[in-house]
Amino acid sequence: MWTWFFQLASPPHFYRMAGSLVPWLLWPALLLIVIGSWGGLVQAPADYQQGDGYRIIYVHVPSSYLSMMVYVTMAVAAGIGLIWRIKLAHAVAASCAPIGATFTAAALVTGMLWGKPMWGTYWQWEPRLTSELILLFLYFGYMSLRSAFNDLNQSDRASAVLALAGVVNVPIIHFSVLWWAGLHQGPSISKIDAPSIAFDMLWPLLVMILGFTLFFLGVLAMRVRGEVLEREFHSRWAQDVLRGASPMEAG
Amino acid sequence: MARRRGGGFREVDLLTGTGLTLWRGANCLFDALSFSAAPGNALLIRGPNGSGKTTLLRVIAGLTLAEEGEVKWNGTPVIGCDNSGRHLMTYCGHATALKPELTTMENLRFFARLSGYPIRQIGELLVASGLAACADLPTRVLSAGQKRRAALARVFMSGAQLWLLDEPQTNLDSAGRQFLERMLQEHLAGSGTAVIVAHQSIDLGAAPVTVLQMGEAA
Amino acid sequence: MNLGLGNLFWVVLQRDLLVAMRRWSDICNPVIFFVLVVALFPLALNPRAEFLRALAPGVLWIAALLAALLSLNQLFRADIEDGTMEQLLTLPYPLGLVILAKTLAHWLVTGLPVVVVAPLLAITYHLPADAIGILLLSLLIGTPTLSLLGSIGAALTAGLRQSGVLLALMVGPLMLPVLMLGARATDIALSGDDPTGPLYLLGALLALALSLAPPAAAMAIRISAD
Amino acid sequence: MSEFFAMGGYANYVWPAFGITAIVLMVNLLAARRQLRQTRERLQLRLVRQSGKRVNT
Repeated sequence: MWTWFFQLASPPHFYRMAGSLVPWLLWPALLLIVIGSWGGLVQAPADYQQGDGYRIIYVHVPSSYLSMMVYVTMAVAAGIGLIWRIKLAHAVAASCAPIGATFTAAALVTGMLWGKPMWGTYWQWEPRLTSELILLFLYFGYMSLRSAFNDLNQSDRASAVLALAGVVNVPIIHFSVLWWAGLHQGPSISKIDAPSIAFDMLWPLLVMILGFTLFFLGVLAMRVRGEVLEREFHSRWAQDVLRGASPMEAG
Repeated sequence: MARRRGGGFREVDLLTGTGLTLWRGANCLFDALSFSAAPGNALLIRGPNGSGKTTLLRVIAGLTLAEEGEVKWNGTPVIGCDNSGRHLMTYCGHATALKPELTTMENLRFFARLSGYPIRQIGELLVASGLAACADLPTRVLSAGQKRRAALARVFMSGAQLWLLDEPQTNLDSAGRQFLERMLQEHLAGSGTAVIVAHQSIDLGAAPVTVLQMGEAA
Repeated sequence: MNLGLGNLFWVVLQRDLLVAMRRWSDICNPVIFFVLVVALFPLALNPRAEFLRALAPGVLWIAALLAALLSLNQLFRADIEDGTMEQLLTLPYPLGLVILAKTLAHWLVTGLPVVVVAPLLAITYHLPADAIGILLLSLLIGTPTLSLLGSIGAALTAGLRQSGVLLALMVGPLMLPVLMLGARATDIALSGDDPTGPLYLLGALLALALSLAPPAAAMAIRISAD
Repeated sequence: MSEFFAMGGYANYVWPAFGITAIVLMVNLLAARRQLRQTRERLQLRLVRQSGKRVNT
């Protein structure tokens, strides 16, 4: 178990493995997203209250799920990097941020598009959208802190502290937003993930979530390769890769 | 010179650095660097600008993390206390750690409290370092050399066994340099250890000196 | 150790307060800024009493948050620049305690004046007396939390040249729960209901920040001073 | 078929939502590829510039 772990965490091994893994993640992701979209747009019946408008959840829910999941992944990776001083973990954290930010933006926009027919307005200060908005700011703060440092090592460690502070705050923000919104009795999106949702409606959603997750992992693997290369620049294997003299170069 | 508290240090106190490696971006500052300094010895770090002298000193002080390797004092971390409660190490960098708003006396009193130096003796120390006239002036108005002297007085107050000095002669006049050298000689004679980054020559009396040459000869 | 931990805390606190006393502008600027922001709203919006009264909790809390954000930039900057931080970092004492002492000193100098002035400004917003009491209480519990959260951000950006906006961008979202709870507690009191719920939650956040923020800021300052 | 595209009157919301998500997916993919390629090119350039200096094994 541990030898496997250390082998995985060794940068040259990871670089090679991630390279060969990318197509195995991205093609199934594409397939699942296509199937899920077909299921969501064509197969699933219209909702008796919201008509066809509810179909937006097939892109909104996976995006919003990824926006949270990526932030937690980022914070866990950052924590590992900070405590055990593993460069690969820092590379993962650095790669997560731009991906997570784009999915947060997607969740916001699709949420607004869902809100217009439901509430008659694009924006409601309801807990989900508000939480997503704050999450977007957390990503922005993380990314601008990263770019403020000249030294990559310092940037890694400083942003890791911020990611950890952020992840401790995410549940606090979430619950205080819920509490705050409860006072105003605003409308909520949460009705649609009630457990009574019909199977015809549910399976495309699950397929989409799986597809989005694989997509995230694939894109993450691509980004981490670049970040690892940068952090390992002064090692022999990285320079061999850069010279094109290494059999590691797969894709 | 003001009297140092307590006696000499133990004979076995040994500073060691092993396998220190540090990269700054694409530049290798040092690679698998090792050294040791015995009590009563001075380690002089020399080398051209940008060869990592200051960084090495900061690594020894624990201010900068080396990517590999470690610095130990008798096998324990360098930041700590000895049996009698004195701090093991004191660091004196380019910055003097003086608050411009406070007087020289107030500045030194703060560090005296932190290291347990008797407050009553600060006056004596100010006389020895030639700062008696500045005691009640805010350090804002002090000259660079006077600030350096105050920083050196702080080093003395720490009572630490290991002194890490980064170009301590900067801005000092000849009297200031004599103060520094006297202080160092006394420290080394009492089995203290000093690691000094120095460009100019420095008279350490009879103390054995090891030179650590950094960077390729330019 | 020559120095007990309580003594260490006291020595650092005393020195920081002494330095602050010699720099009056550092003490005055945040509170003047606070008053200015609060004064802007009636001028820009509408000075009708009932309108201002409804606005008061939010405006006063936002102004307090902005004043805190503005002043935080200076929390560790001078210490990093003049080398004091190097000395504090090489001491064999728990750094979190030193950071806590410095943060407390900073709050006493910048946060407490804001809390003290807030009731006076609340009067100009025609807030009733019992709501002012709750406002005062919520600020008293909430602004230290803001300072503690801010100390993490200030520690992270202390070594950077220009960090004002960056600091606000990083720390602002983390401060939102305090803002929501504090403003809402006052709001609830204004409408005649019982605000103890949000006040307890504010207290819980303060306790959490007290225990987690100093070590995080200590970690951050080590990185910044590197 | 046109009934499908009409989305029961919600076409103005459903299709933009799917379209924007598709764009986000594409942008992620392209940005990741670009980042990897650019990093490689930049590092290769750095390698050429400092060739002759020692390498950490």
